[in-house]
Amino acid sequence: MWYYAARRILMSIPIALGVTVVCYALVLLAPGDPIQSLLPPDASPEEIAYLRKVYGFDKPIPVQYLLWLQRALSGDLGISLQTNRPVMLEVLNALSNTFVISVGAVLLAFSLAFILGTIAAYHIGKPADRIATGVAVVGVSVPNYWLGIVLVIVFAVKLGVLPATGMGSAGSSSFSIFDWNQAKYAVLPILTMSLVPLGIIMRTTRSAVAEVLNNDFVQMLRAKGLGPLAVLRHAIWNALPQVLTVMGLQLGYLVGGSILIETIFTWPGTGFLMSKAILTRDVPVLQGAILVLSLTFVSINLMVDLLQTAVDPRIKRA
Amino acid sequence: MTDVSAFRLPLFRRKREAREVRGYWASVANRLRYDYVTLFFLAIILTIVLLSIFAPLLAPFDPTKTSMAYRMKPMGFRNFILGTDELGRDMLSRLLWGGRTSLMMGLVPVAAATVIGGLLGVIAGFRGGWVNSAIMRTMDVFYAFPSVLLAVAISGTLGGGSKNGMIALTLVFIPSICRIAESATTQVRSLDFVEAARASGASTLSIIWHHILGNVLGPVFIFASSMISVSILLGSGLSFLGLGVEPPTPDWGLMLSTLRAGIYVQPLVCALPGVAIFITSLSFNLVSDGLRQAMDVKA
Amino acid sequence: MQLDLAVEDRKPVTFAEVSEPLVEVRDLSVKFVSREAVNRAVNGVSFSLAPSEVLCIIGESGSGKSVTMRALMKLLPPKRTVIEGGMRVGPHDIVKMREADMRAVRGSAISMIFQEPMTALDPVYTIGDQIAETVMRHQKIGRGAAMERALELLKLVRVPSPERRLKAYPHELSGGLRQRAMIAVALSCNPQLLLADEPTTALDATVQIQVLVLLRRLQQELGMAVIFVTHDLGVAAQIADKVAVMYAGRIVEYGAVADVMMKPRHPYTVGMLASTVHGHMRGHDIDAIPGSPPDLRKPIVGCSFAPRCKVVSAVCQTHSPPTKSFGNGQYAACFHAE
Amino acid sequence: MSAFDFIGADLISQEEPQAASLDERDRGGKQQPMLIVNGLRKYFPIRSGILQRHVGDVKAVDDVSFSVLKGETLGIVGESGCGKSTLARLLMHLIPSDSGEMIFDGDPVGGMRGLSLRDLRRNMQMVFQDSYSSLNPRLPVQDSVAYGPRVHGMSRTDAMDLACDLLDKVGLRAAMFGARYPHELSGGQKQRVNIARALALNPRMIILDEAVSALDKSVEAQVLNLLGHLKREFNLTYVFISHDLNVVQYISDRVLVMYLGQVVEIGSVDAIYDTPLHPYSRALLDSRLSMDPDDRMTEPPISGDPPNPVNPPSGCRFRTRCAFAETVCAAEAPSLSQAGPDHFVACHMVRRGSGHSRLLS
Repeated sequence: MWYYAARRILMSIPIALGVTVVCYALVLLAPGDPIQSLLPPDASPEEIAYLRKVYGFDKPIPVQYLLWLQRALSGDLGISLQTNRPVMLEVLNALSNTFVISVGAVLLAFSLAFILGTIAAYHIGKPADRIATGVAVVGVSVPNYWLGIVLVIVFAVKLGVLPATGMGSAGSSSFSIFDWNQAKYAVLPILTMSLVPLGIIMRTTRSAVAEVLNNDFVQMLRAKGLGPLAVLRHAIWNALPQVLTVMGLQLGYLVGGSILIETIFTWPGTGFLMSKAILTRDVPVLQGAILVLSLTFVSINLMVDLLQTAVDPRIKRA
Repeated sequence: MTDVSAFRLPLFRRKREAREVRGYWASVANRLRYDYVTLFFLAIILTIVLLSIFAPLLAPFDPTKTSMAYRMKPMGFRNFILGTDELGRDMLSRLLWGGRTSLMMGLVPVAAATVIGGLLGVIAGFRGGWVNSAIMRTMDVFYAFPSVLLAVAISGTLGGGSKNGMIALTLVFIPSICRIAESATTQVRSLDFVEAARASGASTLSIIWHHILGNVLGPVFIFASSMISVSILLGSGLSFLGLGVEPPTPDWGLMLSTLRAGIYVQPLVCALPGVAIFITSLSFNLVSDGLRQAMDVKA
Repeated sequence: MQLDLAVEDRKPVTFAEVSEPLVEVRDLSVKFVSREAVNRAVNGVSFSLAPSEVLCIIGESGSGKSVTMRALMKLLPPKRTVIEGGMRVGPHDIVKMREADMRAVRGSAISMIFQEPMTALDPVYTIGDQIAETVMRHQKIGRGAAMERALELLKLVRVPSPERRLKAYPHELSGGLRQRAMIAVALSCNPQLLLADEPTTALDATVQIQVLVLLRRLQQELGMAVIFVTHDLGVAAQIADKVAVMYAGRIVEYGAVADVMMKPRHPYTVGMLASTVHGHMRGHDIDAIPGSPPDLRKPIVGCSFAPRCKVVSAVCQTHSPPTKSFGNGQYAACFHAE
Repeated sequence: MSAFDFIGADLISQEEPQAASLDERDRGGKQQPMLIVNGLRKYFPIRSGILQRHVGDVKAVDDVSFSVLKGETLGIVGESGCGKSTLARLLMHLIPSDSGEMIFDGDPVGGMRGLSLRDLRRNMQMVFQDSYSSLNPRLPVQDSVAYGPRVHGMSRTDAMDLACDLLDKVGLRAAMFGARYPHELSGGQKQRVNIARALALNPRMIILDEAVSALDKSVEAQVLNLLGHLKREFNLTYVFISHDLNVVQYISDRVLVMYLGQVVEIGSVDAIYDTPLHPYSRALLDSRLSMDPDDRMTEPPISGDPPNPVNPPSGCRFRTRCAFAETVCAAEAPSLSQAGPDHFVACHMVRRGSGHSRLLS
């Protein structure tokens, strides 16, 4: 197992490197001179020439990439054009806010989806299954940015029980999920966000558990006199590796793909940051956020893979 | 090299009886015939497609004609059956026209990605070795981006516009479709009938054409069909962020975004584009599910 | 509760008890109903089995032999299956039993082993866990005691270095050891009846005979009744006391193993024996039964074997054959058997 | 190597060659074996560890030499994991061998001047075990049969007519079954299609890899009869791979016994079945089930499963299960030695002066 784990960690290094290449290439592909995007439009030619030299833009592209990578690895992602603050600081600050709602959504979606999916798999073809699959299909079909608006109309505008947008007075520095006055700002974003992973994980759980229940050994378990719950326990342990993979992907999607939800709820996370950066064409922030988020995604997948080895004996002893 | 005379040639030409047995696709169609849910949503998709195609004929008003006097009117106001938007444009006309762009955003990237990703996947799966590694590791890098992030990143740096949006979405879908095609090909490649084809001396291209494609197309097609709804949602999402279709072109995602300010005035009217996206994406999802079930042959 | 009693009540087999059969199946029929068709997998099967007797059900694929076994355990999917007729095992009326009561019987009074030990064991649980699970389920004992019992059972089925194998996962064992582990699961609660569904078919020849000898020995030591399903007449000759030959969902011939194998009465049994290959047939065609078994989704008029039969006559096409008795406990369902 | 030399020599000088009637495609003459295999070897590497280093090999086929005479059936028996199927795929060149050479009717296969792969496959075909994967599920079976000739340049209509002829020959009415898909056929019918497909290129030799193993007994008998008829009609040579000793005895002229990737015994069917010399062959034959209920086995002839081919035992690979194993068996691998006319055994007990205390033969 240790060999497998070490191998898996080594394998994610080239992927992470590839991710940095893509992030770097994005700026190259962007229309206009990259140096232009680093400077205010009214910069003088001397300033441009100076920066060109400092950032190494006069060198060949692979060298430029390596220089950029070197700076990125040391934590220097450049300076935001809008706030003039280091991009790293902005992104990390926003990331902690994103984690608040994505982890909340993850916990909600995962637990609900796993229970519903298992129930559906056990009662496949029966009303319980149809209802659960119906919820799942709606979950993956509904545009969640629209659902967010609808929820705001209902809970904030009509009922007035929950705040519509923002993070409350506390701000990101002292936000606590355990204080209702602050936590209530996270309720609607979390609800909206959890719907898609709920649908996807439920479907995966359902098909994975149903597939296991079709295996020969389930006949054997029943022949041993085990009841439905004991049989399900076996099925769940067998389906777990597959479900875990999808859960990991979904967690990554939530962290990396919260841009729409955060924009709607003006939640000051990475997505909101990127949304602002797009509007203002703040390329260093955009690039920095993408880099940090995709590397986070890579490491989440890595952790899930490692977790998987712990639950699957077929890998554990390999 | 080939000497046909070495074969035992048949003595007489025979007439083959009419096929009494259904082929694979015919039996899939037959199974779909009894799946009323799928048929119902297929009909909805057809309706949406037809409405979009004939939008120029059906739309009662010019979708881009603004009117300051008729801003944010409720449904049924004067001739505006579904009300008006924040610039006084007719909602019904805009929804009909918007279907065109939204469907384009759903279908074009998936189709393009299926061709490109499918081809790459089949090549990777069939050749194996370093070709496989080169293709699949590159895919892994793109797979290492959350799809929304990748779409936003690409169209964010390329700049907005529906063309860039579609390019971004295509790039987002290629890795996953490529993976499906690769794993299906790898699976089929090791089956006995492919070995038998190789044992009869067939060339690589002939084996791929006659024996691999037919068996890989199914899973790829099913997966791609399930991506259409994702593509519609993502495409509308990009427009919603101002990265997709540019105003004043009507598009459901964009409409949703510009109408956001109006939710306190006319919540129902403002929800309409979302409803349209939801119904379309739901229909594609359910039809894709139905297709998956119908194509699941148990031999 | 009732079940635990049944197990404890078991006395050593005496002559008097032999006259009271352990298993009685009367006119069992099993239909699988789907939207497209009704598949009559079993059509009126009757047999009985004394305690500590071994019955081999012989038949080819689709003859209904496995379905009969699964019906005895009520393992068939209840929604799509229609079971008619009577089944009794010991004091239990299987047909009338509720699912909850049936669960208490499965694995304790009646247990089952399957063909493919690779797929019949749960891949993510250790062998020890899977044996102990059954013991804990039926004997209400703790995990420690159950594990001890599991070790005992692995010794019983002669698994070498059992302590180590207890902690092994199925994929870490060879085919023969996996099959022994499955037998250990089945024997864990001292069943009165063991159902074996082609347990040696997937094994290599040298391993198959080891498992057969083991099963035979365990059956005699533990005094349990066994219903053994196989398509291999050689396996039946090795292990059976009684033999039932099934064709198209019916028992076409029944009797003591020596009688059926040495003096078969039904043309199908005769054909099966003739088409079983031996070396001394070299250079000659095998006397194979022509054609293939009937489609059980279509109604069958007359004898189901008639289209492939050598001694077929007009009456076979129109009437169901009667069951003829030959005095020595041998029966055959054929107009022309003698 | 050395074994091969005298096997070949002995077979060629045989008094009554098995080769049947004249065949215009015959190149090497009646005495030339159809196929000579010399020192064939295939290891599948096992990689493990962080860098996937090569840590060992599955020695699937390890230095196998034999020849197949014209018109005969060579049976290959052995248990699962002994390398039978790998051997079949090596013979068909479906997987590359690590070393070894093949001579088909006098022509070496491969190399600059040798027989091309395409020509080899015209002359040598294979029937796979009936399974869901043996036929393309998306093609009607007549197209599957016609595919080979089409590949070799036959026109579509000719290939289809040939396919229908062949389907009739193997006992499937082409008009009724030709247009069907594999899932609409029974196991026996599919296997007939597989045989028809192998015949479509008019080969001289067919490798049958567990071709009847998955079939019901009554169907197995039908297919075995069919194979006999086809062999006579088309003047075929068979390599028949099976784990079923009774079937091999019925169909084979000569038999090769494999254990863990190596040949342990090879000889005429009578020599192997009447006087098996290798302890493994004897155990295998003793494991056959008697059809007589009064003749029951009380002790299995051999205990344990075949060991894993990853790290086979040193010396003689069978010694861990052999009742006669001595120190020499662990120290030295026995080579094939002649034990009778057309009978070769790889066991120290057969060779005089091997260092083993017993001597058989």
